[in-house]
Amino acid sequence: MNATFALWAGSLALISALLVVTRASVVHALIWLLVTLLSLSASFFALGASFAGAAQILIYAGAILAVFVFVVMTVDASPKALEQERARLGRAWVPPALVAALVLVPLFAWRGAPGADTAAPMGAAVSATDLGMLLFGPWAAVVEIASGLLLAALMGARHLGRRGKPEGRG
Amino acid sequence: MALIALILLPFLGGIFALIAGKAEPTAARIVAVVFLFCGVLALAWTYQHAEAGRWMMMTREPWAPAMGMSIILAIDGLSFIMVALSLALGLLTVVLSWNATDRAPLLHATLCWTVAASNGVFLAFDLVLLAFFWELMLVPSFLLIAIWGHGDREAAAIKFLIYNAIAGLGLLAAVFWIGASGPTVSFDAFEVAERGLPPTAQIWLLLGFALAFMVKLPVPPFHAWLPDAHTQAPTVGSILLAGLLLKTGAYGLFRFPTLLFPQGMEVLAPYGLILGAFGTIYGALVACGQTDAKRLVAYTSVAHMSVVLMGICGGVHFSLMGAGIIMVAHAFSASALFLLIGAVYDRVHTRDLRELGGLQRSAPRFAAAFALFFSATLAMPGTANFLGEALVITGMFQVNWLYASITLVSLVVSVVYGTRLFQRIVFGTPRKAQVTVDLSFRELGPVVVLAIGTLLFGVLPQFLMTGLDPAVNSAVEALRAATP
Amino acid sequence: MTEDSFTALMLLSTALFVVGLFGVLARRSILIQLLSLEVALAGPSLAFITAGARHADAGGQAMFVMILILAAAEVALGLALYLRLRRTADGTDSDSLSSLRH
Amino acid sequence: MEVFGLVLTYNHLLLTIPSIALAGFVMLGLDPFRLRDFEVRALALIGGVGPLIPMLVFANACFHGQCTGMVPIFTLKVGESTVALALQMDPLAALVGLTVCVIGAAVILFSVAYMQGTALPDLRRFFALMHLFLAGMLTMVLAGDSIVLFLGWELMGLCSYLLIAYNTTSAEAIRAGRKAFIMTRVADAFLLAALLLLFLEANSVRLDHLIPAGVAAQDGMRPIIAALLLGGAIGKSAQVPMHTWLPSAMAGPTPVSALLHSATMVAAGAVLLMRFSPIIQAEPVVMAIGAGLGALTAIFGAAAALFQQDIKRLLAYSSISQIGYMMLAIGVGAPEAAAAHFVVHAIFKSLLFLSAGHITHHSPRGTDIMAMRGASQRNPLAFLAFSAGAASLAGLPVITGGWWSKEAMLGAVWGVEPALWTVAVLAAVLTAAYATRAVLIAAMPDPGSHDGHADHDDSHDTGYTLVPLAFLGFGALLAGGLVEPIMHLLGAHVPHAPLFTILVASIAPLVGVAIAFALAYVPALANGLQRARDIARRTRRRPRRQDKPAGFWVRIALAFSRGLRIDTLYQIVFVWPFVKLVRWLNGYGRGVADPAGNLPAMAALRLQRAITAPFAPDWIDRTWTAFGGRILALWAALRRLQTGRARDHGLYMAAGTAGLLLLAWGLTWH
Repeated sequence: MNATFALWAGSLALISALLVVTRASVVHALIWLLVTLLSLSASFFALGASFAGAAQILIYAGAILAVFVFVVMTVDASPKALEQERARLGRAWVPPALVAALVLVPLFAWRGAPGADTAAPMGAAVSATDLGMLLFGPWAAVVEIASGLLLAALMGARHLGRRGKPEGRG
Repeated sequence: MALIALILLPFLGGIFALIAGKAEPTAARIVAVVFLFCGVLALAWTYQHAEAGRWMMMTREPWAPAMGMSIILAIDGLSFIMVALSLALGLLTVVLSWNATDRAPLLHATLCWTVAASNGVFLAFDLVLLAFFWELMLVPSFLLIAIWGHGDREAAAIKFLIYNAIAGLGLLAAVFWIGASGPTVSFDAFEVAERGLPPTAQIWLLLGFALAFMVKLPVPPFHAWLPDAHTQAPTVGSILLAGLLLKTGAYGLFRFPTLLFPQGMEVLAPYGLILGAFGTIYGALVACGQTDAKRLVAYTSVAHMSVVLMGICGGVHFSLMGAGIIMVAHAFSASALFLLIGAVYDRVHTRDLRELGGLQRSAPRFAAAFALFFSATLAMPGTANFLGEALVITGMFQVNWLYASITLVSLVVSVVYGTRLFQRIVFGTPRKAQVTVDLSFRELGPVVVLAIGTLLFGVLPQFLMTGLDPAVNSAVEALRAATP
Repeated sequence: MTEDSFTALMLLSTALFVVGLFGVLARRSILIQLLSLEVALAGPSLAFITAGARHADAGGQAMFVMILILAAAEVALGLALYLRLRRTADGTDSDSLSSLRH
Repeated sequence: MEVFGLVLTYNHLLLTIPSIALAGFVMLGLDPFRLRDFEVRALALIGGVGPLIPMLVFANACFHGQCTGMVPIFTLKVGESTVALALQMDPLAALVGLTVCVIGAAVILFSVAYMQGTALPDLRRFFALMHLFLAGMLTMVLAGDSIVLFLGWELMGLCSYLLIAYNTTSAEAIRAGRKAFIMTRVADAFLLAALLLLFLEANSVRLDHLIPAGVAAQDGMRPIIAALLLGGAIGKSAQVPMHTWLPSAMAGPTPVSALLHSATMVAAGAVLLMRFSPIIQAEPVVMAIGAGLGALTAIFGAAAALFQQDIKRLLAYSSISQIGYMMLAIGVGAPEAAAAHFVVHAIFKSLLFLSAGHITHHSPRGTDIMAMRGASQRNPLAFLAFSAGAASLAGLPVITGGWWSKEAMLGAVWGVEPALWTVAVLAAVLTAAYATRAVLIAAMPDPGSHDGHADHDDSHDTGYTLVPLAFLGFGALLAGGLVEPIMHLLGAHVPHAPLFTILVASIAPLVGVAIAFALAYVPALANGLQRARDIARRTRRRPRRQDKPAGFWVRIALAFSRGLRIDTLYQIVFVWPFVKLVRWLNGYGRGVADPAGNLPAMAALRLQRAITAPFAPDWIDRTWTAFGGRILALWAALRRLQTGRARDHGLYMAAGTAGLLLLAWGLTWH
């Protein structure tokens, strides 16, 4: 339980996240995302959420990013394409930045609202057992729905990825 | 009940004519004639069973007691003459339009409804009922002009409606004020007359009543609807307008101001005289310059009805009697002139005095009829018109010499417009339009009836005078009692 | 865990989310938008974990698991769509896919 | 005998006198009777001569002192007053009525031949109107109450209009008829006012009540009534200043003129004044005005007649002048003398018209005075008749009727006002001059005549024409014997005028004859007349144009031949302003037609504007309108937001989220 470490690791995640969204090359962005996810998992471990940290590394950094890597391999990485991507990045980032800042303002500022939690922080670690008891106890329905979601995603991905004439307009 | 029948019979006649006309178009006219004739029989029954006293007959039926409304109908000599006139003119117009082809059943029904509504005005003594019939009367007339008229008929019909509907508001407002003014809500004219109204209120109420009546009369400057309405209306419409609608205004002025507002009448009568004197000369002068024959006759109507106004506002026995006689006489002579001009129009499709002419050579009967009614228009002795004018002038001599001399001047001017109308149509050679077909039998019948009426009442007016006498007397007495 | 560090972590998670959001909005390359989406999802995960740690509650981690599942499903569908779209349109430019306008 | 509550007596037969003529009118006037030419003429004769028979019976009784008096016919009740219609037969009615009947019969007898060759409908119309006219005059003469009197009076006005405009294709005739009708209508208005005022005084319409009531009227009513009566008479009798209609009225057929001028319409004014003479005589000022106007008319008419170029206009001015004499006599208080002159004048004037009409019938010159030339050869009988009439008109001493009646009048005038007498004698000189002038022209040989022409004209010398001419001719000469009986009958004692005046009055016509000869045969005068005639003919269409300065004599002749242009004066003073007024009221030029009728519409418009003006920039409406107008632009702008790009839509969603968050955050503020 080391909040300071968690903070540092989180800061690293934030910096690398900034790099993710500003890189021209997809490969670079992917690498920086990996950094983000890993530093986040470190942050999780520091916060005592070891199951989450582990899951972050295994599933996110491992499984999900692996899928990304497969796709990224098909991307055109020629200098010309990079140049185009850079040119696109250079323009029209102001409105999104403004909107993002606008979202940030209330989220940052909004503290101490009526009824806000004033209890003292405990900072206890949560074991995987507790998590398992919760997930397969009261949250069982949620887990079932989540599994349905995954199934739907699977079938959708299968359907979309199928070769053949695209349906609908295009 | 006979009085209700007098209103209901023509009304039902109209409805049944319409129904019959759906099945067989030619049946409508027969139905209309039968119902109107039944109305005449009801009138005769009324005459037979007349009671002695001020009113020949009176009917009171509850209608809406909570709102103080009831059906009060009364008939005296004046109303009797007016109702007789309306039934006669109704029959006459139906006969005239016997062979009409354009929506004939509706035409005959409309004629019947005009008669019914004006009968209602002539008989009603419940003020709400009066206002109801007063407004109702506009509808069939509006239809007559708007459907069967010539030229710019919609505009003329709407002008007619606007003038008279706005004027009717004055009547309506005054009626409701009267109804609300008493201890209990009551619109009974007799009750109101007996109760008496406050003198100041009488003036304003009389203004409201007089507005409605004077627009219908019409007196300048409220007359602008009449020439247009007459010009665009079909012949039967013109006859009913001149013979009936104008008379409802005169009847109203004759009857109600002295009955309900004698003190107000006392105050306002001098202004009425001024207005009448102005209208007499003005109508005659404008008539002198007309080129459309119907417009010319319409303006002569304005002049003659202004004389009626003078007679009524004069408030002496002679002038009131004269006004009553002019009402009848003018109904005959103006109707006849409209009939004749309409007949000319049917033949040559123009009423322009600059284009007509030479009737005397090609259609002598036409010319003779024109001569008779032209002389009636300019108050030739021997016609009822003269009697009326002479009595009004006599009364004016009692009231104020100035008005008498103005009426005399109007007699002179009447020759100017009368000869203009007459010689432009009858004399000379036709400039454009030659009438070659003389009056047909169907046209001649009404003309002869009207001629007999004009001459008979001109020579033997006793019937009229006896009939008018009670109304005239009570008006004179009411005014006398109101004089401080 | 102090109050300050908790607040700082929460702000951090917010910032992560907003950075991801910015990436989604600012970038035109579909793949990078998908990556930015992952970043944006990381923000809430951190917030849930932090809050779970603060209250010693397993719900935070449970929500993280849910976000994980959501991210997995989203990536699967997103990439499949990307591949599919690349057959008919320019995969590097999401702006070229504007047929919704018509 | 009682019919319809009406007790009929023998005296009700008085009704038959006008009724016969009226029946003639009805029979001829109503179309349904199909009549042939012969039947029309027969009916015309019956209707024209018929009234004479009962009239003779009643008049005969009256002349023998057994006048019928008032015959009430029926009564009307007007409120408290009773209106009793009646006829009466008194000496005046008998005298005038008989004259009217005789002249009417003679004229219609003459017309039956004169109107030969007229189309049947026109013939019927002519005789119908003549009958109505006759009936009107008889009604007026026999009237026993003011209503019947006015009925007859007005009927004459109407008939004169229709008869003068008998030739309905002639614009001139129509104009003349209308003029006559309008001007006499003015007189009618005066008379009507007088009668109604009398009615109010007497509370009765019976003349035997009216006249005493009028005489007894107080409060200054009597002068007004008398003046109104005089005004009515002046208008109807075409006296100065209301004489202009009569010369124009010559556009009618000759028999119409004969009837109109001699015994009926024009003389009706004089008859009216005779009838109401008690009221007039009670007012010296009105009398004096009447006498003055009469004298003025007499001399003016005579002077104008002397220079007329048209025989009918000459006779018209002669009528004006002669009635002026009657007015003069009435004005000096001798209505009996006026009545005598009325009878004599009726005879010779109808004779003059009929014979002149006979002579100039079918003449290519129309009724120009020169058309009379050669009459003595062509129509010797008619010429003789004309001469007899002219002699009577001139008042040749002793042998003519005109002299006797004129003498009676002049004698009465002398006794009242010698100045008026002088004027009257001068007028008599002029009268004789113009009468003689006409005869002299008729006696001249016709330069344009040739054989056969005369024969053609002689074909009209049938009994129909000659009987009336001969009868009237003898009458004109012998009527002098009637003067004294007439005056006795009417109850006047004949004044004995001084011998001096009789002598002067006898010499005056002779002087006039001499003047006429001078005018015809003294070259200077004759040439002047000829010159004036030429100018008048040349400038008839445009009377203002005077091409050459002419001598004094020519100018006088010209001025009088045009009636001193009083007509033009009236045109300027009365007609044009009236026409201008009517045109203005009817919106000729720039104006608005029927200005008073537009008042309510204008007022309504003004009111509407006044009420709506404050709301005229309707801001609410404008806002909505502007909003409506902006919607398109807004829509275009919003439409541009719809790019269809996921990025942009995500942006909007994010912005919305930010907004919502900001809102939620803001709501937490206190």
